Amino acid sequence: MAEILLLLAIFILASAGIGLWRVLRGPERADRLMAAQLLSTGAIAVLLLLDAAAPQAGLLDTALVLALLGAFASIAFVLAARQVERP
Amino acid sequence: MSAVLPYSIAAAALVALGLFGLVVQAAVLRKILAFNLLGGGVFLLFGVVARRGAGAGATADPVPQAIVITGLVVAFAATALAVVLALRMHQITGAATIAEAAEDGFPDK
Amino acid sequence: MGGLVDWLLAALVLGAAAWTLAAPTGFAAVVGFVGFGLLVTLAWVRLGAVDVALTEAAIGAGATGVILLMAVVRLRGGAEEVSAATPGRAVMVAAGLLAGGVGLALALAVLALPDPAPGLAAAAMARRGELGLGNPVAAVLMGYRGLDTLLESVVLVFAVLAVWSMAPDRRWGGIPGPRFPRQEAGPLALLARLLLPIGLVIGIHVAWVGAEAPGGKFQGGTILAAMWVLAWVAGLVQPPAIASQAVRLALVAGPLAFLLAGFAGMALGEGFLAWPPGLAKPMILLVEAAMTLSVAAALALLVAGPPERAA
Amino acid sequence: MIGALQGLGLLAAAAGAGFFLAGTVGLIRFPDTTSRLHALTKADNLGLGLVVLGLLPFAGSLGAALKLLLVWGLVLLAGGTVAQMIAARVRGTEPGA
Repeated sequence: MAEILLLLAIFILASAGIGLWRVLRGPERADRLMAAQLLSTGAIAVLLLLDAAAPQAGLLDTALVLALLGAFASIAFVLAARQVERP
Repeated sequence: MSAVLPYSIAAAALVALGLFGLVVQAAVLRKILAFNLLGGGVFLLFGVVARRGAGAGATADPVPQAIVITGLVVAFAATALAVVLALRMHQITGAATIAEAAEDGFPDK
Repeated sequence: MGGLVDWLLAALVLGAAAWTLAAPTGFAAVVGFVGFGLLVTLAWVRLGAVDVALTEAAIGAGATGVILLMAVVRLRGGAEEVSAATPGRAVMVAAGLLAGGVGLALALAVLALPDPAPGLAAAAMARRGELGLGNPVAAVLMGYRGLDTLLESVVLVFAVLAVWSMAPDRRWGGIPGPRFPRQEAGPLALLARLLLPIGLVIGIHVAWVGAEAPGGKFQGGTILAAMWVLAWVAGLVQPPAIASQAVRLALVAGPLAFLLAGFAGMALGEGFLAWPPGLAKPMILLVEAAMTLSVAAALALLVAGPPERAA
Repeated sequence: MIGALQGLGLLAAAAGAGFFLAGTVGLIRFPDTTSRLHALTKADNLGLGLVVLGLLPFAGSLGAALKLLLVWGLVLLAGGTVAQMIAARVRGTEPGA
């Protein structure tokens, strides 16, 4: 059982890794922000799978923190960009 | 349990990458990033040491862990200060690097 | 199977780091660095250091990304200047050799450590009960390495002072950072309304469980600071003027409580920062509560930056 | 009985992993930024949703199960917001822009 869960974690991590490479290349800044978004969701899924495979205190809280703050950098960027561009 | 070999190699390589970037890159922001990579490598080395010291019911030695936690917070404070310094320099001089300006107004090679 | 996870993760960490260095623009580099933080968080989990993973998730992947992305927007141009200041091939090769040598030496040193490695895990596990803490990392932070933690809390105060001192003289005492318009409708307004209360609860939860499970003042404080930043960028609150007494009190409450507890150790116990038996747990809880407030205040003020407009 | 539930859970989690892959394929194959954004958000939210659903039978306690659901809820909320903000930026329809 734990082996299958680990395998799924590897699968998601690898798929997020490949996607990361594609979006980091751009060309738009939006594409690059998607890279952060993709990896954040992937990392959360991996944490949940790791916890199911071998429960460890604090793993779910770490996933919770990533879920809470994962979008933060993107939001701060979009708002700061708007703020700078405004005449 | 997980082996530490991959992370030992990654940590040492991170220190090397960060050091290289710190020396070679010109833009201040990129230097700050490289410095953080270097720091990340050092912290991971602590992590490897902590993992190897696991025992007595602890999944990793708590002492290096505690030191890395304080280190992460201090590294954040240092990064925030460095970013503000870079922004202020950019505001006053318009420069994005710390290269010495030559006669022609451009930095030396 | 576990080994495959570790090799893949280590390779991805290095890939993200290489991208951060080689990225074509500053923005692309910073996004790469945010990804690096996320991957390192997973690496800490695999190394059995969930306390550190939680800190990295909050600070490395969260807060550092925010300040760097906000800075990228404001740092403009300079491509010509940067390429002129980039060293030539000879320097590159020399730096590469130097960095490679350092990396190689480190790798050899770490792999040459004796097996089983010497460590303080047994001592930390055995003595954490004396402080009434179940989490050995929290016990080390407050007990064995208490002086480090105290000094670190003071470092945060000095970092905020240093950031403030970057302001021009006429702005001293003013309000930090840019002003964000209030969002009345749209996705951000909804997010701020829903996320703020949930985030506050999670922040306090993470700070509170730190005594028994991974978590603590630094992680919880960072989440609280992030929630304040969200309220700020959504235009719900304005940063306070740095001359405000309340702000300064919040900033030093933690270090002050820590210092007082240290002196109480001299009066009641064996010396500075020696927690008196029996009183250890309640005193630590008080210090932790004050520290959570101060960490949150310090990180939020570090993100907001130096004062930019008059109060 | 528990075993059957966990088996179903594994199937759901595997389907979730499949959605992650679909999202990646979308990112690689789609020609423009907004379509890529579309691929990413759909795949991400559904993928993580199925993983969470699949892991519910493995949760050791009610608290852990609720935390799993909360994680998904937060990702939906934050991911949706960010997708909208990025899209508004790409299309130049930001408020005040």
